[in-house]
Amino acid sequence: MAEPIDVGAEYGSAVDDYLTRAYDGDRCRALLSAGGWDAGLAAELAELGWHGLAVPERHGGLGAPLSSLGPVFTALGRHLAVGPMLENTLLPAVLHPHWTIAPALAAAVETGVPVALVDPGITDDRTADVGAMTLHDQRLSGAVEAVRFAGQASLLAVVAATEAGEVVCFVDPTTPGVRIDSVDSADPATAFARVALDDVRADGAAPADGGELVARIRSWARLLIACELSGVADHALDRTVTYIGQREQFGQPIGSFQAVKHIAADMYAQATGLRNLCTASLADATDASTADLAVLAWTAKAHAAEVAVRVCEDAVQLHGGMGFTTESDVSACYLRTLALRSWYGDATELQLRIGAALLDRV
Amino acid sequence: MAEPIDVGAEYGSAVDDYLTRAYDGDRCRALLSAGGWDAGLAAELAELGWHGLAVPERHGGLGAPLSSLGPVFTALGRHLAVGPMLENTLLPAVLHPHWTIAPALAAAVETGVPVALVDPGITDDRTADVGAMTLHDQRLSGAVEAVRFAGQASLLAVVAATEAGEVVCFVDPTTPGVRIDSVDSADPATAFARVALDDVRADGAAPADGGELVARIRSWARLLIACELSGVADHALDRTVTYIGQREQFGQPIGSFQAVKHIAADMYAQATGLRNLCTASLADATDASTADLAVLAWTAKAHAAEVAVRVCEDAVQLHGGMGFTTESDVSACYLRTLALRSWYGDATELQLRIGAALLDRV
Amino acid sequence: MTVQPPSAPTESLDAFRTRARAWLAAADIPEVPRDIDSRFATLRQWQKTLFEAGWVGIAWSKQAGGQGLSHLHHLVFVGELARAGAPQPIGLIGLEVVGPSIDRYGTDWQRHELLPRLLSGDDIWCQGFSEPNAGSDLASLRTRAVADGDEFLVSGQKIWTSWAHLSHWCALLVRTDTSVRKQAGISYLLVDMTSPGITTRPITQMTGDREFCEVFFDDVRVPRANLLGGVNEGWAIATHTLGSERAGATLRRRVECEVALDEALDHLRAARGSSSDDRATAAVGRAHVAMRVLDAQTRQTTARLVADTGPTPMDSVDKLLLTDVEQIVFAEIAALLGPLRAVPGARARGLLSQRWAYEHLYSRAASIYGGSSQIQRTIIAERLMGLPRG
Amino acid sequence: MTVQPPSAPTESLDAFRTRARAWLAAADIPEVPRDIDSRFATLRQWQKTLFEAGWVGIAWSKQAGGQGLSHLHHLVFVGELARAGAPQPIGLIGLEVVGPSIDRYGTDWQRHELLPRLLSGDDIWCQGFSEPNAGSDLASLRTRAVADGDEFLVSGQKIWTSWAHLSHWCALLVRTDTSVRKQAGISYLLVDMTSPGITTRPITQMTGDREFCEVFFDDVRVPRANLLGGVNEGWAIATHTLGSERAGATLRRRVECEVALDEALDHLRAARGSSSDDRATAAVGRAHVAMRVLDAQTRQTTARLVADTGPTPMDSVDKLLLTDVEQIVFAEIAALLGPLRAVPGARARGLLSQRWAYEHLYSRAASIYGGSSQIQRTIIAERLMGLPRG
Repeated sequence: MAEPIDVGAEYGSAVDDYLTRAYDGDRCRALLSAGGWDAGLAAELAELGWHGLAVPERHGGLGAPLSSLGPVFTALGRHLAVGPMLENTLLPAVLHPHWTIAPALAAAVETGVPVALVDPGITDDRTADVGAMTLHDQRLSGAVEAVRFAGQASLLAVVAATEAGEVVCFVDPTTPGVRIDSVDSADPATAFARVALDDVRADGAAPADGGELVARIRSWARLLIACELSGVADHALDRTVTYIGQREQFGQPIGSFQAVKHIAADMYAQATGLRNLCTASLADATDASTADLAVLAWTAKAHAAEVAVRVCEDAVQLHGGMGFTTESDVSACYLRTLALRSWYGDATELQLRIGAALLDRV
Repeated sequence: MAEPIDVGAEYGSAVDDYLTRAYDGDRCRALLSAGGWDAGLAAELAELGWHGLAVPERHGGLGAPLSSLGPVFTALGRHLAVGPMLENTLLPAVLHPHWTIAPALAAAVETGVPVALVDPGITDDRTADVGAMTLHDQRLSGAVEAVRFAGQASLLAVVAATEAGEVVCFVDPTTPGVRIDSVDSADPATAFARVALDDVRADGAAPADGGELVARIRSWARLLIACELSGVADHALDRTVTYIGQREQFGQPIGSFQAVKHIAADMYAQATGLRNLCTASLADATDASTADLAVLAWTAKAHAAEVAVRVCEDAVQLHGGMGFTTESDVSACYLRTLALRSWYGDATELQLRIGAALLDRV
Repeated sequence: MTVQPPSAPTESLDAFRTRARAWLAAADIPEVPRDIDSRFATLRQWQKTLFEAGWVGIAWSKQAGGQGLSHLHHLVFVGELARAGAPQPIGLIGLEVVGPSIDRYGTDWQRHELLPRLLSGDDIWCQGFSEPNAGSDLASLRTRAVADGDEFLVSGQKIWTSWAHLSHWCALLVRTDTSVRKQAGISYLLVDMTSPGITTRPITQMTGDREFCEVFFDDVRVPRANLLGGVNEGWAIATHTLGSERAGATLRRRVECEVALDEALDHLRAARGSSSDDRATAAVGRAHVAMRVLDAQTRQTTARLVADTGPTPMDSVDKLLLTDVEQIVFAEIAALLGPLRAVPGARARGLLSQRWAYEHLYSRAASIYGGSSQIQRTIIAERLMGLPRG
Repeated sequence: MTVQPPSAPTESLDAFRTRARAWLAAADIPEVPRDIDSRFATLRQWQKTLFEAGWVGIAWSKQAGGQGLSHLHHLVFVGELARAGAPQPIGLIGLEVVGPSIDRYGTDWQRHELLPRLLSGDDIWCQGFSEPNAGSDLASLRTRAVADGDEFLVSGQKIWTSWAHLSHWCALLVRTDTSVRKQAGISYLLVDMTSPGITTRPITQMTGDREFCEVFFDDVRVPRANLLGGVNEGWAIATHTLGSERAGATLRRRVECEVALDEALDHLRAARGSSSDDRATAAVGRAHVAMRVLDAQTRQTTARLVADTGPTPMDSVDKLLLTDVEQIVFAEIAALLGPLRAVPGARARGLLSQRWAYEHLYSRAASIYGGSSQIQRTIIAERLMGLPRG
């Protein structure tokens, strides 16, 4: 059992403080209905240096471990922050050996213009619906239906299948044969596009370490999304506690009714359990093997998907009709949660992977 | 949509009245801890003529439709009745074309000495654990780990696999090569045995209509068990309403606490929904094709398995420590429910069958 | 399309169904636009079409302008509309809540003046019952009406009033006496929405819908002739009608859910091809079980409606089970969208993302509107189970 | 087996674990009989063996007869016992509830007379707190003690007293003042179970266990020297100790669940062979997620125990999550028994039916004992979330 250290808590508080000051309220609400992308905010966060947290010092970053991004994502979730934070913090940090062939990775850190991850592996379940991408003779072909921030990206990091497994390749979005179509989004904090590549030349990673690298990106994406979901659940919980303490029915605050109290107490317990799971998973992730990291990440993401949805549903319920309108924060929390729930797998999908991994061990 | 007729309600009330008078209380409690079988009770119920309800009039029965057994099983569940009612009512009624080759079917109706159904098909899930039975050249071989009332039976109705599908055969339990070992039971209302057949000559049904007959037996077993579970859930609910109306904590009946009230109200709604589902399923079952009957039965059993367990768990919870002892009826309800839940499939198993049947339809 | 003669009152359900099906097969069923103003206009026109063909007010008496058939005939038509993929008439509040109240409690003038246009869709009605500070505790409403000669002067605020900004009339509950028990001081006014002093503000739901509104009343003058029933009799009128309407609403929603699930099954079957998909299989199994529970439960509802038992606490059991079922069904289907739920235009397993995400979100409101699940549980515990009031 | 010398107080956790593991590997770990009398005798002997080897009272001070190590050392040993398949010492009520109270609030005589035999297992203690009419409302207890010279005369009834019929001593809460607030009139007596007037009746649980008893007190004479703390100070003592013990109990239960799940996994792996079994796979996935949640949660519990924060309402969050987790884990595993659950001696998927049915049933009690889930939710809502008292 790893010691319960609170990785990156300091970074988390800094992000929390900044967003409380500069983002909460009208700005947040405006951006949540603006399509999930705001160039101004992206540039502003880059300016603050947040994207360099886990980038090695030799590349001008702070060299913190990836796990220190966890509390940052929890804070982002708690403030319902809009934009490509996963793309701007995780990808540059994980892909730093490839900065020379893909300078846009460095630029993302500096400018906030994202690198989009074109990954058909956002689910293992009915992958045919999501699309496929293949690499032959250094040329990429295929399409992915849902790519976060591809319409805004200066670079595509493409996960493609080869005969030797999956690899990450880089593609300049202006290359001929690349087609990026922005599509509507049901996630108030994310912009999406469809990306199709038609025999496009790829720059990129050697297939040798490809599988390892792809697994690492996906595992960390799962861990950070779990943290973000934990933050969203916290936010929904906070708003609910405030609301039921004030809102009166039958002459008393609804939070004094036992049935309401018990629903709220379950939300509290569940949100606390998720927060602690995220903290523990981050602590254990740092030294974990690729296989162990995968199980840790599946576990955290599976639980986050389930708990955040449940907490948000209770939050909406306890807000009554108001919770169902866009005028309450909890509705945005719920929409955000529903979008993130299945991104890189929901509970049902990931539990099967966990079970299979555990039952195969001897 | 079939009309909401209350099939066999009269029979159900008669059984209900009799058991209230002659069975409830000490006798019920004593039998629930006596291994699930009581020769006296079996003979007594036979004497009352209940087993002949759905037996054709030409065989001395009342010739009522099988669906009229539904309310009878609901009443049996409501009184936690012990013994081989499924064996003594359903099998003689369904297998009446074979009464001549298996006179014990008629005897079961008269005496209450049961015909045991040796069926490896009590689950489709990991059937290897349950056992298997095959028929070659009219000879049976195999074993089934859990057979209700085989230790008490005067006849075994064996479901066996042939190359042409499944058939029902009859075996006299005293035939050489038949081995019946009584085993412990976790079901307070049922006795179990392990049955092994070693190259035993079978009397029995022609393979031609075998599959149809086996499907019919299993479907009706599922429907009647669903009804019985509905009755058990009703009983657990009744006891709980009484208990929480009387039991005081903090100076008032616990049923006046909103959190308790809301749990109880959910139990009420769920038990009501299950009762209505059973009634509707019985009404629809009478004229249904074999395929439709199967889906009806899977559906009723799947829901009954889930609802009865949930209602009993809430009943135990609202009884506090007392619900966890054998001194409360709700603990017997729960144990009975847990035993019946997976008999011929629990919700998880049956939902998959339902889904597959629906998705295969064109 | 020609107006059909109203059928004989003894028309059998089967004959009625056949006639409805034939009419719908030939009808020009409108596409429902997303834009709210065009949607309203289209649906209002559709109500007019239905009315002219004799399909509105099916269970209303002929005297009141209806078809004089039974509730079962009405339900058959609701089902046929849903199965034909046709929208329900938009004036449901008028047809199922306000109209029956006017018919039962109204003056001759009110009935003759208001009901024909309510049926035809010329007048669309909205319902001004809920208030921001009186959610589940409806009777604590504060919108006040003060008698002033032949008029009432109305001031206050309503919420969750659907289509208020486009409606012609509003059924409004107001407080006319503050000195008595809260239920005893409420009156029921029929308010012309063009009266000076009324402003409306649509509220956006998380589904994207904008038909619910806040309505502000600022010294609005309402003629005394527009009082329904007597002064301070509004609560009894409102609860009677709300109760009666519940069974119909449950049955309508059942049909909608059934039709939607059938449609999802069609998409899943078409997309599945020959490959196995255990997740979809299990989801369909769970959804089917839930739907059968609702089917079974609503047979009792129908029986009560036919027997005209009036509102009973069993309605709360219906509501709780209906809520359960629709939340299970649409959660199961929507979960099959996987990550493509985030992209409304995508299809997963043949299911169009935005369609099923919408149904799922909408189902979440079921445990809130029309009396929250918490309220229903209290009613069941106290009125059906006899548990002591807390 | 020789008694090992007590280790230095600074022994590292790793060294301690190594020493414990080595001792356990060589120890003669008893089979636990099903018969309740033999079970008690066997487990009592096992406590004596553990005590003599220096493994009892690990975190107790040396003055009190313990090993003077930390709570973490104690937890390590709890874990090693579980992993070795060895039972915990039977005198847990004495070691974790009564002993610490005597150590803190007792007279010299009480400490010297009672603690050594409590540690060694010579005396097994039971806890007489709950009463039939005071479940969740523990403070409303009615068992009365009336001073009579140098003695108290005790009459009343207790329930859920584990091993009462075989125990030597009972920690008894009694009412000594009926004129004050219910919590303020309670005293804590140390009662010799051989005193005349005590009768016990075991209650059978649905698991088949019979270690819980009803205990009847009929004018039982208890010397005044057996009063723990002052008259009417019993509530404070009891709640302090109950609170402190909770964290330890949570951590012990976590280890038990973990070990059980690992064992189930071993059986499933062995039985599965090469065939796929999606149902078992999904169940294992769900159980693993739940267990990781508990692991993460109890890291906080451990931190609080090390920091010696004392009882906090966070214990209620632990309790609720622990309950959730054990109910999920054992429900998932037990569901894999299928119809063979009804036959205790059968194996399904390699899992012995009676073993996993027992674990599942036992997990259902988790939401009842030690403060029901309903009580925990009220504590969380009022004391952690600041919601108004109802």
